[in-house]
Amino acid sequence: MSKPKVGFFGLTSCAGDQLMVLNCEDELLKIAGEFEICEFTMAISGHYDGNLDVAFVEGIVAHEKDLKTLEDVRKRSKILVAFGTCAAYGGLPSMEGKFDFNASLKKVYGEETDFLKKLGTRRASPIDRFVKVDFVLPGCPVERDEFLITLASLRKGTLPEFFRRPLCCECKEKENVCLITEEGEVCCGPLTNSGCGARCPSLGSPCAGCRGPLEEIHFDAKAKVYETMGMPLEKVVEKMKNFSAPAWVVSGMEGK
Amino acid sequence: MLVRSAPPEILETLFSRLSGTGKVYGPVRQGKAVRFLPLSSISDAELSYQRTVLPPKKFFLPPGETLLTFAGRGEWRVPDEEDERIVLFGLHPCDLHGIEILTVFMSDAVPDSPFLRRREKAFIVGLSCLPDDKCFCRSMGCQTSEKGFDIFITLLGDRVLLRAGSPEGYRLLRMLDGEAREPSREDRERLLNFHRLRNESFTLSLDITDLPEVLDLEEESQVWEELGNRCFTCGNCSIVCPTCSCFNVVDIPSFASGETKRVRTWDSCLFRSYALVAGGHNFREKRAQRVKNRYYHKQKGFVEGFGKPSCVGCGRCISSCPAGIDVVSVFKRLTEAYAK
Amino acid sequence: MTRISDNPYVPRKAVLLSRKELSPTCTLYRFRGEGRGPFSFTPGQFLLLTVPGVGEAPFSISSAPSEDGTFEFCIKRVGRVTDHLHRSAREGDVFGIRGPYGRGFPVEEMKGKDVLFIAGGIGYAPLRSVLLHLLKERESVGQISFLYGVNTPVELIFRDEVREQAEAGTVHYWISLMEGDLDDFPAPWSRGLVTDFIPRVPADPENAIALLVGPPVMYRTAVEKLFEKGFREENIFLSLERRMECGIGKCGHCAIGYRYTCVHGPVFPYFEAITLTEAI
Amino acid sequence: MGKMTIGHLARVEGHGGITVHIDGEKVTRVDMDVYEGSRLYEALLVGKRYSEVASITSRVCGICSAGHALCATFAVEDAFGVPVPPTAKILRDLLIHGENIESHALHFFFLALPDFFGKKSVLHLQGDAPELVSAGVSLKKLGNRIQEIVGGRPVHPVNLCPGGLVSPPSPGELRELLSQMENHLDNVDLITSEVEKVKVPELLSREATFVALTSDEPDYPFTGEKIKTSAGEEYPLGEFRRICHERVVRHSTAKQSLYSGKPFMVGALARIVINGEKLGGKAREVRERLLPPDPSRTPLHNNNAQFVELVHSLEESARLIRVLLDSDTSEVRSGDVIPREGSGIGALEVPRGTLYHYYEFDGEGKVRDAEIITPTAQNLANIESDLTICAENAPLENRLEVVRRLEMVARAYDPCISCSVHIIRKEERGERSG
Ligand SMILES: Cc1cc2nc3c(=O)[nH]c(=O)nc-3n(C[C@H](O)[C@H](O)[C@H](O)COP(=O)(O)OP(=O)(O)OC[C@H]3O[C@@H](n4cnc5c(N)ncnc54)[C@H](O)[C@@H]3O)c2cc1C
Ligand code: SF4
Ligand code: SF4
Ligand code: SF4
Repeated sequence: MSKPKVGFFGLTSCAGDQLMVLNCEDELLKIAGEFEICEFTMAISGHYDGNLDVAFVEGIVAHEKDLKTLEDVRKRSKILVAFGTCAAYGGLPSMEGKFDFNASLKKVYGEETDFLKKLGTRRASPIDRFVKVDFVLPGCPVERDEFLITLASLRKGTLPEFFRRPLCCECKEKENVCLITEEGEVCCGPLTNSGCGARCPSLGSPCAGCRGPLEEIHFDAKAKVYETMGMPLEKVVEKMKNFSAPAWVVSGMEGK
Repeated sequence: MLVRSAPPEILETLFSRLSGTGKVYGPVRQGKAVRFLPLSSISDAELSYQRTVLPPKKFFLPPGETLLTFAGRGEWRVPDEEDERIVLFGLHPCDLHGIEILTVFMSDAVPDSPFLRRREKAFIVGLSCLPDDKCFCRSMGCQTSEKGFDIFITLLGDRVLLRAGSPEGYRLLRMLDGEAREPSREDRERLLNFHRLRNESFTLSLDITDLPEVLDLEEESQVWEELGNRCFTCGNCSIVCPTCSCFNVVDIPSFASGETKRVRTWDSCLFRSYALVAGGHNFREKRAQRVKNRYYHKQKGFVEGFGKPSCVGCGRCISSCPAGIDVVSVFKRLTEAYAK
Repeated sequence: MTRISDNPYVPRKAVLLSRKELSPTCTLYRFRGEGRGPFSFTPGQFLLLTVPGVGEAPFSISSAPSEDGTFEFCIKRVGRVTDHLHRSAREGDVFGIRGPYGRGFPVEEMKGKDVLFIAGGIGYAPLRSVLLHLLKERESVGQISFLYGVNTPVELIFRDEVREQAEAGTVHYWISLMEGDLDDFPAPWSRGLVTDFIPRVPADPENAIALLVGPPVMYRTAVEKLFEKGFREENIFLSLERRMECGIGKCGHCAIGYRYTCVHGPVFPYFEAITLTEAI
Repeated sequence: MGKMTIGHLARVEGHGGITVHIDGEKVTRVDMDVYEGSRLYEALLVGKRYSEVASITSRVCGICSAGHALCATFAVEDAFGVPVPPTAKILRDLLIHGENIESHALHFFFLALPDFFGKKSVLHLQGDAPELVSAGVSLKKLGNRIQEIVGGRPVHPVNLCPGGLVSPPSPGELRELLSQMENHLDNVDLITSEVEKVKVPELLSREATFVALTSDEPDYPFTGEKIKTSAGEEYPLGEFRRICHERVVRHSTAKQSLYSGKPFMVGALARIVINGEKLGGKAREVRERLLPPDPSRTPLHNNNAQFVELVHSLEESARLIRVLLDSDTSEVRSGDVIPREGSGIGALEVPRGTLYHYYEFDGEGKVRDAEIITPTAQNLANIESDLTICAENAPLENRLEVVRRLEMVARAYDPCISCSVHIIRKEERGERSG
């Protein structure tokens, strides 16, 4: 089998997920040996126009240039991976703040925002709004282990299988007492994709939802919970929206 | 005689004997959580704990257990077994019942040998307890244990009763003869008082006599719909349940070694993916169906298959449900209509 | 305490002998199991097939029991494991198998009776095992009727076998299609649902057994029509498909009530099936 | 009027390019183009609770995420007067050093070093400089490990909270770190000799102004109560806007910072120019070996300045861990935080220079206004002026050489474009290849 051709692409982002690739210090040379890294501007000079087996795309679409890159990469790639929570669910930049997009542009740039319009600056969006996504690797940033498992699977010619449970399962497997029932904190665990090993609740702070919503919650977000005993769902959703507002808009939970 | 009475100091002797035979685990308090963790001395253990976050099933059905490792093409092997025996110290009766239920289930039809091998290797020391507001083991007939332990310890203030439940436990008790003696009349009275106090301390109870029949008739009850709307389906209740043993199996390749591990991970029938099959058909698409399934399986299905419910009343699912759902009030609502 | 037998999670080896494309999505794989004595099974039983390093999935055995340790699977491409099989499996490759597991079809009970097969789509695969088994001693049973429904003509798998059997007159086929035509085929066919044929099939309901494998929706209509025809609950058998992770009644996924499809099924007499909540 | 463009700067964080404007034979101006999309963090923050500010702003940048999270936390603590237990202060310092080690190792070995060997990336460098590559990889790993143990994750820490840390690392974890640090320190002389062999090219020489935080304490500071310039002026933190006076440049809407109307430089080199006398131990020796007595004339010295700081951070974090191991580290969080109306400033020397966070809160602790000034935003004007000088001295007929030189200069600043563009955007001009 020839080496799979891969590319790492950053749209508008914090580059944290691309950094996680470089953070695989022990495996870096092996990665370069087993894959042909065709493009990775953050770490390697040069640009590549050819076809790819796999493209890892980080970040959100925040202006026309992002969109052009995304569409171009999609055309050239067999498998397109939404790399990180921003690409997959919108992430923090597409957070639903109490703000009006145009007013915010004015606040930051002053009155002359015409040039932004000319550039096609747009409200930040996850990439599945524009192109087909073959696989989602969530996380803000992605977990190093999951990234390496993904590479190992790709090397075998398949996509990996991650068993996505609610984060609570990992929290309980770490034997934490529940922060909702014991501390009355707003924890996103019940609605969030597992895979981080419950980093936050294991330290003692509630999950912020950085790995995005579970598939089911996406489509079936009508669960209501006892307000007296537990946590009203709306409060949790409001917090979830920091990292995945666009996903909630689709599921009909916006404005709640 | 299978029962001995001794002063509390005997626990230290017992502990040092046990630690000579294997690694000892017991209840350890860490902040608000109590967990079964390795003990280096008896003073590490919290003997008056209520409930651990995870039940002792984690020792026999570890979360994320590697079943197989695939090396090259067409080569695979079972992971090496840990030879060391383990001693589980301080398990409450509900947890002893939980282990028994799992053992019966895992032995049925095709036995689950990884589970059973670990179970066979464990030496179990039970410990008496008093209920809190989430315990309803008495309603499930699990407030005392007749089997499933090697030694059972009942704490009676300045005396301790030790009871043997296996030949090995019996041999160990005999070795302690220097410090222990036959229970006295006073010991018996204390035990009686303890039982009385325990039985009076339950604030939660549930009459399960007619439950399977009631469940047969209440499949369409509004209760399930309401629960479905309230439940996060986060799976907490299944993960912490001493008798929930469902698992999912995934093959996880390692980039560094090139090997692939076949891992079983704790699963829950509350998850949408649980009954999803190829072609996208889901046998329990709705939350309400899934919530109902969990209750039916425990209180009806298991009764039909194994003669008793697979709930021991430990209260863990009540204490860890972020939506504040509790089994007892669910069943009360269902049975109330019939009680009147 | 129970005696602990060998670790049931360890597959034994099976070598792929050949593969043959049956339709754009289905392929027939022929394997030989290695080691651990003879390989016997009842039609309707299944095996768990491991693609090393990729995953494991349950498949019904599609061939008749034989002495030589070989067996066949007819596999539809739907996800990771099946995808990998379709793309990468080559003759001589080593796979893992566990089983055979579960309860198969009551082949002994069929002796001297008419047998009515009803298959929807890939449901033909497990029924083929029963059929080929019965055809080995054709005289042991009465009339064999086979109602076989697919969506489009290309999905008609084992077409050559079906044609041969139909031409020889050993099996009476009725084929239904949702769309398309079957030109020049030696068996009656029509557009519509496979269950539409049931009233027309010549079978003596007093002395017949009906075997059903197909999607859940098919079962409901089929059973109703069989009743109308006079079939009794105890003579209708169907195979239930559930998600399975272990095959031995432990993982819980296939449980319906207290029954585990992998242990107590996948083949259930109709009466047992209706007592299982959500079964069909 | 001609123009030479570098479409997409490789081996820097974020999306940026360079445009050289040429009139006949003469370079008229060089622009550092930034075409990262806007993420409007300052606007997003409005209405968010104080407890969320750190985890939100850490996402401004993946590489200095710990710095943003800490700086935001400082600002919250400043606004509400939250005390921080001494152990938490030490642990936070350790986190700063962890980030410094990781980020400097990333830039020095992975991003900048390939230039000096004419290679595309660190992966292509293995044959030329195996010792440097392996030292870089393992130092970077150590930096990440420190951030993971103290911050809970190598990128975007989860263990910080106003009033301290959520949970202390275990002594076992600290010991693990210490032994790794000691191994690296044993190796420093050897690696320094390798670094010494890499010659710093003379691409430009100029005078520049440097700015860094400083403090009256004797230690080499990453936090401090004053802002100091290389001209000797000092300002209290509250006057950060006098330094970072942002203006809109005519050719671009990117906001650039000027001090007294002139560009200035922040970062490792600036810190060494201003506080270098405070370096001690091995770092002092390494500084003497790798940097001229006055390293201020070219930004290319910033690379070696980073290496010097890397050594300093190694020594310091080993010292801090020894202190932690000798004391009771259980108390890492002060009591409840009581929000009140008001404002707070956080200032911190992150790997690329001084970072400022400023927030105004309402009575419930919700953000009313926010301002974040990142090091790269401060450096942009200086980068452009250095690029101009560099281009003026470059052989314009040799495009490859010009590009190589300009990239080296820009890269020496270790620009973090995502950071700079959480707010700014520069107009895209003309055709661009990348
Ligand atoms: C008793 C039995 C006999 C079967 N016989 C055949 C057969 O003869 N031919 C054939 O083509 N298929 C058969 N199947 C179905 C086959 O097992 C699934 O198509 C297969 O598991 C899909 O695996 P995958 O990895 O390719 O798909 P996946 O990528 O795992 O998933 C595709 C879909 O299948 C579901 N799924 C996952 N695991 C299972 C599982 N173990 N069982 C059922 N669904 C699952 C997933 O939820 C998903 O919706 C049988 C299933 C059972 C239970
Ligand atoms: S703390 Fe959060 S993640 Fe953990 S069990 Fe409670 S709700 Fe779930
Ligand atoms: S616990 Fe939640 S917020 Fe924390 S890392 Fe995991 S998914 Fe992200
Ligand atoms: S169902 Fe709840 S109370 Fe019953 S055994 Fe399980 S966790 Fe305990």
